[in-house]
Amino acid sequence: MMDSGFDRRDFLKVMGWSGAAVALSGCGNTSIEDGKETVVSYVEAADYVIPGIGVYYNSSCAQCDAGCSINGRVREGRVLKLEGNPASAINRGKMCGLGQAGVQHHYNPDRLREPLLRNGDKGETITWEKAYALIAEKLKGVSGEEIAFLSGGVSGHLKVLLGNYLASFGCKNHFVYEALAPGVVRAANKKAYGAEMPRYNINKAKVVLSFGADFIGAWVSPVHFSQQYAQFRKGVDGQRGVLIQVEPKMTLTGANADRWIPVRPGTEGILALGIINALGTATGDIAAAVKGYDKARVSKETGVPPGQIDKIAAILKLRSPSLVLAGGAAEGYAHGSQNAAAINLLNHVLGNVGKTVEAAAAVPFPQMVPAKGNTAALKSLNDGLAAGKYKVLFNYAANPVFTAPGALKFKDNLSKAGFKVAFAHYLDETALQADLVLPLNSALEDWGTQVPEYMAEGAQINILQPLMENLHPNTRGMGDILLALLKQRRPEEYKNYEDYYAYLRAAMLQNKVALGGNGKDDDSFWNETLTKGIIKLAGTTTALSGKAGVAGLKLPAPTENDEQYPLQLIPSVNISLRDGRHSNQPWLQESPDPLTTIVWDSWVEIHPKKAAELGIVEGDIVEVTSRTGSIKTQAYLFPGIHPDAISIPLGQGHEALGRYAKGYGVNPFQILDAVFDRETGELAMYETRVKVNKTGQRVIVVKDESAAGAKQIREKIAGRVSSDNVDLSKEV
Amino acid sequence: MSKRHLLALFSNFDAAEAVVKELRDVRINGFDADKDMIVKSPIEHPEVEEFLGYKPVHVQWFTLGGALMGGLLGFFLISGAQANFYAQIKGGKPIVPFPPNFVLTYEMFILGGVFISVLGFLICAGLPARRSPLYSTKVSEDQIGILVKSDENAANTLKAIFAKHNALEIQEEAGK
Amino acid sequence: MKDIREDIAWAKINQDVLKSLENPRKLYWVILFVAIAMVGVAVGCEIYQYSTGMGVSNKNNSHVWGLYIATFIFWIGMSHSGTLLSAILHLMHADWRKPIYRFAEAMTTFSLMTAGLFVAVHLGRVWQIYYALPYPNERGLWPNFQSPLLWDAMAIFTYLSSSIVFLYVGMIPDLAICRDRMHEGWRKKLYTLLSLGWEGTDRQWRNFRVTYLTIACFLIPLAVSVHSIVASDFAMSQQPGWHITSFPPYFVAGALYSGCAAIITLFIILRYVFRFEEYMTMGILKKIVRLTFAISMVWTYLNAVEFASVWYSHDQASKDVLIQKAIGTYAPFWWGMMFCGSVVPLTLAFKRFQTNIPVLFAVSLLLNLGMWLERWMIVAPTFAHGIYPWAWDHDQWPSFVQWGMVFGSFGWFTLLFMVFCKVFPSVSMYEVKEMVYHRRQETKKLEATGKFATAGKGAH
Amino acid sequence: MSVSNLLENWSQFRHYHPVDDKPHDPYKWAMSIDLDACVGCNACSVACYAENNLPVVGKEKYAHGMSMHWMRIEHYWDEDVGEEGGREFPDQGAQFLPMMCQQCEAAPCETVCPVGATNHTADGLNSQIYNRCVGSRYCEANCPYKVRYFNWYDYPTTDNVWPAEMTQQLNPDVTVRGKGVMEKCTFCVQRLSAAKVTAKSEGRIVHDGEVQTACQQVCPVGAISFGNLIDPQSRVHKQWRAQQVELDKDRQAKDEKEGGTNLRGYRILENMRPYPSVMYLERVRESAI
Repeated sequence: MMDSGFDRRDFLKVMGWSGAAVALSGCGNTSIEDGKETVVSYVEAADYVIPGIGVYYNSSCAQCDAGCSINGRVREGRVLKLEGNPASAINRGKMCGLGQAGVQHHYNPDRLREPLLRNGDKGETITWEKAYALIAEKLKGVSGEEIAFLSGGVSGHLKVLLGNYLASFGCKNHFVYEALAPGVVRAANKKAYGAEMPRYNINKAKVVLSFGADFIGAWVSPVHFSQQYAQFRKGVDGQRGVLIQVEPKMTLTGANADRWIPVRPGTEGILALGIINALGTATGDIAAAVKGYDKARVSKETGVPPGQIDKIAAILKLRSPSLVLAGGAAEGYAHGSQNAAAINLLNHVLGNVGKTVEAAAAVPFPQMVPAKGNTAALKSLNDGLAAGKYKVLFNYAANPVFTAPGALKFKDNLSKAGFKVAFAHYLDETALQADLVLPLNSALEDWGTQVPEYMAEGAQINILQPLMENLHPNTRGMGDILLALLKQRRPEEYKNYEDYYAYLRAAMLQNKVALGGNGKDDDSFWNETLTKGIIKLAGTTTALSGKAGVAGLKLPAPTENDEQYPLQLIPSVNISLRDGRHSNQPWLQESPDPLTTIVWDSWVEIHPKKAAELGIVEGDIVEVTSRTGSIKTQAYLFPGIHPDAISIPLGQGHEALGRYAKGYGVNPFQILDAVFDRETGELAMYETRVKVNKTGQRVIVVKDESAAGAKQIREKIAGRVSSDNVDLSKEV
Repeated sequence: MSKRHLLALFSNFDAAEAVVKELRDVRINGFDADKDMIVKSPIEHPEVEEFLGYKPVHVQWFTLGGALMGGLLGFFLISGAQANFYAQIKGGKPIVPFPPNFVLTYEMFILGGVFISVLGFLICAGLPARRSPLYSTKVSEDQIGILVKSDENAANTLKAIFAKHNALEIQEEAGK
Repeated sequence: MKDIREDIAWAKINQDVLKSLENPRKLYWVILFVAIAMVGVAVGCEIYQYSTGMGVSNKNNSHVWGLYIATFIFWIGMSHSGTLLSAILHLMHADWRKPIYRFAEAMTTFSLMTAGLFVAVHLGRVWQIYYALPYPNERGLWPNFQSPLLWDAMAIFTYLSSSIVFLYVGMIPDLAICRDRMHEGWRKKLYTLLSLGWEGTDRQWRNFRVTYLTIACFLIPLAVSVHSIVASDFAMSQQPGWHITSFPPYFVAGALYSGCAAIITLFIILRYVFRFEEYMTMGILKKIVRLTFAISMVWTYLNAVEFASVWYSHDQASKDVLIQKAIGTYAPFWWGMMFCGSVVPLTLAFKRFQTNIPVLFAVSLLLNLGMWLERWMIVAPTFAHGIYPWAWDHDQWPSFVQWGMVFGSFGWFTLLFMVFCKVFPSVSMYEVKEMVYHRRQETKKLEATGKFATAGKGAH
Repeated sequence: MSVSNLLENWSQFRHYHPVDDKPHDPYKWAMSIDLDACVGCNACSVACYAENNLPVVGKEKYAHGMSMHWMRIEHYWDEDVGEEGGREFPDQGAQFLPMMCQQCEAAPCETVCPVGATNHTADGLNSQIYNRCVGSRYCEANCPYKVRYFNWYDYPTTDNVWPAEMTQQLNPDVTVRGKGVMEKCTFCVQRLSAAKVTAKSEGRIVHDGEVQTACQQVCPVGAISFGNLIDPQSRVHKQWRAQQVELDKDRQAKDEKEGGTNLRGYRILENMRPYPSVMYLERVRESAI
């Protein structure tokens, strides 16, 4: 009798949901009742619409540059949820919170819908034809040097088109600017390994010694690294991998380390050399170079106790192969390159190169590989603007007005540009300065190809395909726009391509063989490609030049105390907000920062000891002042930070962008000093020194953490056990 | 032969008691002290019962019945409801758990008891009642009334008795 | 000092009491108006909360209950005094209860009616409240009889209906008096209807006595069960500070306590407003005061027992809650409760205060405040400092909506009570007569045995 | 009908669950979460928002503790960090703990609901019936884990929770909850039932990996495994067995052993006897460094 009851319930449930589907379409603009939507007969529905059934399409995530492949759930022609595409070697069916929020980027109520032309300080809606005409007109008689194109990281066919477009003016001013790209590390890697981004095999390492590389949180390709991390923890035959994190401010990776070492800011390189010295395995000029770095000195300069250095050296010696990573916290100094070099040197000494640091495969189409760039590029653009060099400035997928270090005064210089065109999803800070703003499709509406900068096994090209019809009729894909603009310049070459899709298809089919479509007819190859969402290629691997050089390796002694600005400012990268381009996605705003659980706001992390000195308690509104400027926000006492440093997360403090971002928190970019790495000229993010004053106001910090302050009390809630007392090999 | 009512009012219980005694003793035909005599008093007064002689009260039986009925009804309503075809485990407890059902049964027991005894009261006390032919508002104030019913011819003897015990007032039904 | 003069004429009793039903004085109207205004406030709050959502009462996901539940318990508690006076004392033949039990019973009824409202106000979807009623329906769905909340509902329903019946049955003879004394008009009709043709015949009295006794017998265990069930709302849960064995008796004691305190308050008010000095005498007041004192000490003891047993146990969570009560956010209120509940009543131990009206009035109000705080201190601290540290909240302070409802509930109670006093005799006339009569008999006996020189002069 | 039913099935109605009850058959959904793998990245939480139509309540309401995250990531510092004589820095990192409804076998929340809106289902879930809920909030008051979330406001009609465009993202398989009802993690019951219906139509039971919860599916480190505890083939079953954690015990035999075992499986607040369906694996701390 009970069973029958249960069956009935299951049945009812199912009924329930299809009911729910109807019910809920009532609470939105899709309601048939209020006539906002025309009734579609499913008798002759498009083949991808199966009423009540979710169908899945492969595409690629464009929320960051990691290049994860996604698998979008579509129902009744609406994309509902993004899941990972298991076929991708990068994310293997997994995703991060940021990627998930892609749908909220797509459905965002604050997205631009119409082309806008500046009229005084208002934007007036114009047609695309008019917009194109306007661009053409503005470009008339403008030489290549007077045109600048600022963009975020672009790759694939979009990059090709962009290149061709600029080439059509003979313009060389393509500035690629990714605010948080690891520019210095790339350069250092190039020197040390001969590759900007080698493949790191975290999963093969027995010990990972990371100098501020937040590879779990926000560094390069977090989802991929997280998966490797999981294997690394399981280890081979139960020999669990050990993670040591060296950084002044605890990142998510640091929080998961077996040992988190709060090194004095900027002395990472010294510690690295100290460890080489302690290892005592180095020979020749390396040994000579590190001779000076004995434990006493290193310990004194870095603040790491000698015993700790011994332990690290010991375990590195004992467990091989290991892997040493240089990340954000190491590179963000005027001597960042030196730090990174020293750290990479450690990899050589430990013989990891070739084992855990391997050559990554590259796609055989150099014109498609991602264009990289960092603040150095922005700086030169900024100088150009200051000098009033540019008559026309294009801006795509970058928001420098928000992310440029305050000291550059970018906003002021921007106004010196003649005619500013912004291709944008939102009316963000930079778009607000533009004269012409062109609304873009979201990544879920658009066609495209993507080449990830960080390649996992083999090389791959990601396909972007629309998961649904355009949400707003008047947005266009960047590809289509570039094509249209190219048609203005070179009508002959491009007249056959009616739109970007046509171009893309043709371009791919041209290289069918190279893309592994040998022997397949065009349609089946194309359909297969779209179905898979990924093209895997053997790729070309250039072996790493495993030369360990100490030439020109000079590490400055740690900065002595600055009386006026006693503290080091660490602009930390929040795992979901990153450089702030996604701050208008409510899921990200409301997903708590893992370490402080603060939501919807900015905060200053101060070590309790320092806070006690300054008489600051949680919730005090403090003013953080640098040479460049000052910002006010709430204080949060955080044990995971070096007492001589404070940290403010990036990504908040928007003055535009949208309802979920505007007016929340503060933007630390604004107070960053213009200090640059001596070698690469990239921004030294961690070199800004500040002082902190109480303002007297106090607020209640909005966080998920309770009054108990993240302590376990009484009952065992989150259990932990020493590695001596477990036997992972027995585990399933 | 037609009957008529007499109502006599007395100032205190002693007088009333004397009258009642006498009415019992004297043999008047057409008047039966047990049936035809009603004593009305402003207060609930045990002595009245004493000199009127024992009369049984049955309310408590209603009470008993009501309580038991309520209890049983309660238990089976609840257990039955718990055991209907949507029966689902809650908190790992049995689907028909005793402690809660006991509590509710207990409440229903009392509820039944109270309500049915009131019902019993109304029935036994014959309420709501039609007003008797003779009534004096004095009764609800401070005087004791004795209402008798007798044949025409007995009336006078009764009046005499009332008068003898110096009744404050004697009402009689208009003759027919 | 006598509880009442033996020589009050019965007729005078009728007059005096019935006077309280005549056209009210200005003061009455003032109080009534104030009461209505207070109710207005509560209604406003409820409308706001109903239309906007429970959120406006400012509770949160770990702190889900607030003043509504606390005040609910408070009113339930208050209702116990009526039963105490009319049922328990009746069984014990303490006849000094007679002049005052009527309004006490009325208090019982009305405070229950007030408490009931809080159940509704507290619900997130009050419009679905009928889901909690056990009625046969085509969906075959029933409420969950395992839930203490449902026991509450059942107990309160039983208690309310029983005490209304009790109040009414006990009032029938008086209604008859009213019927006889009233001039034509709606009142006359009403009383005629309600008195069911009562004429005080021997048969009616006989059955009346037995019935009244039986109901009284039922009411006592009922009253006890009601508040121990309310206690089990908490004691049955697993939360620290709630899961305590001594809760049921503790709640009952608290209930009687707040009830008695409330009786003193109303006693004094009625005595003044209706000029009932003859009936609500100092002698009686003194007795209630002593009773209250005794109960206050019982309550204090049970309080101590609770703390002691928690302290003695190994349940660290409960200990922490206790500590938090004493030193945490709620400390002021908790200590306030201790002061009002255990220290203030000590004044009642002094003879000269036992009859000092102003002092008693102030004290009784303080005691009630203390008992209200007690209920709040039972509900809130456990949420603020429960088992799971991550969910410890940041001191939820009740919003004006919650306060408004609490405030209004007092208006609602007053309103009901004032109306009652004008429509029904708030002193039981026939029982006062009995009381006077019996006292007179006693003195007579004493004279007979020659112990007394003084002779209580008969009324007639 | 009910009373006759009562008498017929008397013995059935007198079982205590899970201790003297027959195990769920054929399904008992359970989970195990490896805290050594979990990095606290919040992806699961966001996935839950996406799958289950959770409202974003906004800063002000969040400040009032009205957040609706069915899955919350808790983090804990070691007890001695920052204490007198303790360590100055949390140099062994933090401990992350994904906490959601533990789907207790003997859930404290179930008994207290006045209208029976929350029940124990045949496949071992702690179900919540939104349209039956009257919002007494007794369940949350009695939940040891405080993982139930109440709709303090009518979120579908609240500004900027679901603007017109965003309603199109809502999952049609999941109802959007209105004002005044309690809600909580369901183990993605919509997915489970869909899978069960498919399986039934094919005359088999759901096999391991056929159905995933949203949080499990997204977890980059694969810390979460979910499945049918009865199915000997399922990973969850194997894990529970390997860790010697038994569903119907309030204290595990292994914990009684002298010197303990090399196993790290445990359940939170087990001693309160809710018999949770989620097993956690302790985080490991390297002793060599």
